[in-house]
Amino acid sequence: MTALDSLLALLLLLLAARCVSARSLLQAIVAFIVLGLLLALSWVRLEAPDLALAEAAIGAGLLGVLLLGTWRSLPLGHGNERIPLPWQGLRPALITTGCTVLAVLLTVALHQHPEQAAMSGLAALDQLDAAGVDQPVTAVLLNFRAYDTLLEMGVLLMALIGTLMLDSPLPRDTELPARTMLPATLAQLFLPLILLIGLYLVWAGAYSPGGAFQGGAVLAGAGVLLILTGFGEGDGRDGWVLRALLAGGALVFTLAGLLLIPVTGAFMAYPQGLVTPIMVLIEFSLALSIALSLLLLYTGTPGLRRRGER
Amino acid sequence: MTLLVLDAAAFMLLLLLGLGLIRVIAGPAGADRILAVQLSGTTTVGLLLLLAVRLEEPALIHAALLFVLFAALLALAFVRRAPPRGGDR
Amino acid sequence: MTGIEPLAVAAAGLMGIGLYGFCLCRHAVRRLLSINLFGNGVFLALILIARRLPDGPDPVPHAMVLTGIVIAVSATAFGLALVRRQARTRGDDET
Amino acid sequence: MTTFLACGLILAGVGFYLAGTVGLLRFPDVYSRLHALTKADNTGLGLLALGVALLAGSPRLALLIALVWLVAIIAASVACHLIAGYALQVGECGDEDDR
Repeated sequence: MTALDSLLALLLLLLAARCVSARSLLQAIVAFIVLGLLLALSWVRLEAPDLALAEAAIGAGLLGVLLLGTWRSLPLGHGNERIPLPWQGLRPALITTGCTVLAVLLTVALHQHPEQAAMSGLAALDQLDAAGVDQPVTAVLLNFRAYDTLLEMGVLLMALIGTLMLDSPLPRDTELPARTMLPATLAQLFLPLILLIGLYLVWAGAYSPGGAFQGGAVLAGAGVLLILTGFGEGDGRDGWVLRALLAGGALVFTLAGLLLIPVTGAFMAYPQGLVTPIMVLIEFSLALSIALSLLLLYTGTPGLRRRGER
Repeated sequence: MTLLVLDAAAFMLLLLLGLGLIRVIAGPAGADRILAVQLSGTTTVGLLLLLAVRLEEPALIHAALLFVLFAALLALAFVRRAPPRGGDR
Repeated sequence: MTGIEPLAVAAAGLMGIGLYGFCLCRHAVRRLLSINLFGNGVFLALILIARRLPDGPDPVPHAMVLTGIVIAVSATAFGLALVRRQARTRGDDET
Repeated sequence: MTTFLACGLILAGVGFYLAGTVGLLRFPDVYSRLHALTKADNTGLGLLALGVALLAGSPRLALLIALVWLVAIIAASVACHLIAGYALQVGECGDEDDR
């Protein structure tokens, strides 16, 4: 397995170097997308299947497509540049030296094994019984890092609001090169499967790898598939239903935390016996909000509609 | 013996993925690059299946399923653009 | 110490290469890619640190990295919207 | 016995991957490289999936693995159809992505 790790590390570094040094922007983006695949494999090797799932949903379903779409919207030749090599001039040489020193120091630091590292994790693991869910990462996210999850949802919404204020949607898709029914058929075949696995991941987050974010990202990927196959598109106007769903995750989370203060005496503590239903409610509303925010971040528009609808 | 075969197969697949990257880098056309990305995607899926059994982690099969479900998205996003020659773009 | 951990080298290298790209690239999308490279290096390093716990991986860094991925994606999407807006504004100026 | 069969299938699958990669690297133009991808690669994944499913031990996981393969075939054929159409439209004008 060490051989596998070494090869993985080598390919990661190779692709990162390619991503930075490629002359054409498209080649840099393609290198970044393949790097995402290898990163997913690294998460697997590091015993973090949660992150592998997140990488699969985000890297393959959203980020790569968004990068390609933005690249397409830029004028010809935009972003093609030649990065100076380390020995071409004083500035690149100095920066290279600095970055190399940083990398070497970090490598050394990562090989140190200080005593009593990661006490927070031990403490969290000890308390796991108090939580309503069995899967460590989701339990940590929902219980001990409840504020963190709430604020993460806030960051997502802030990014969305910022994006909407810029009013720069992805351009409408051009026609496909060949007149073909295949993409539409593909969407009809795959959509139920993607929705199913998305909802399953949210549900399964309680006892196996998965959770609101992974599930939400998969649902957003389903939306991207519908847009790319021409069933839907971004809309310049928004509706109150969409807004309600966007705010829903954070609202339900906060309200559940606030309303139960008289019962439990603490913010974001849930009464015994009701923990699981409340968690499920929170997880699903969070997943919906996350899915819609990611999808709108992709289109760059405040609303969504069917293709051709006014 | 099974573990040895699984490890060897996983290493071979990663090596092949690395070799396929030559096509990603060398091109020559955009279609070649995106084709090579598709191949690395399928290889990654194969690796995930292998590792799912090797590490006894069934969740990796879900990750593999996600990768194949979204595999066509990149190709779709790539071909949906105005042709570079001719036209007003 | 049990020899060199290859993925630790990859984590440090990703951070180094990301920083290099961020310093030397001029185009905004390339800088965004570089920041993402750097971020991925940080995530790898965090997960490597999480493995030091004797009994099973430490869930706290895992949760932090998951949060980090969400924030990286939303920040990148926002950055790409900025790039599109900038390109459009410049295009309007030229015509 | 099952283990031997599974190992054989996995190694055969890797062999098809090898053929696919060699084809991707050695074939002269985009259209023949498409062959390398769709044919060899999906057979490779199929054999590999069969071997892995034998080792998985539970029918649920085996079915899930079969689903992965089925989805992979559909996705790959659609993707290759699209890429072929694109290559045909653009023509093989070399580095058009350096625009």
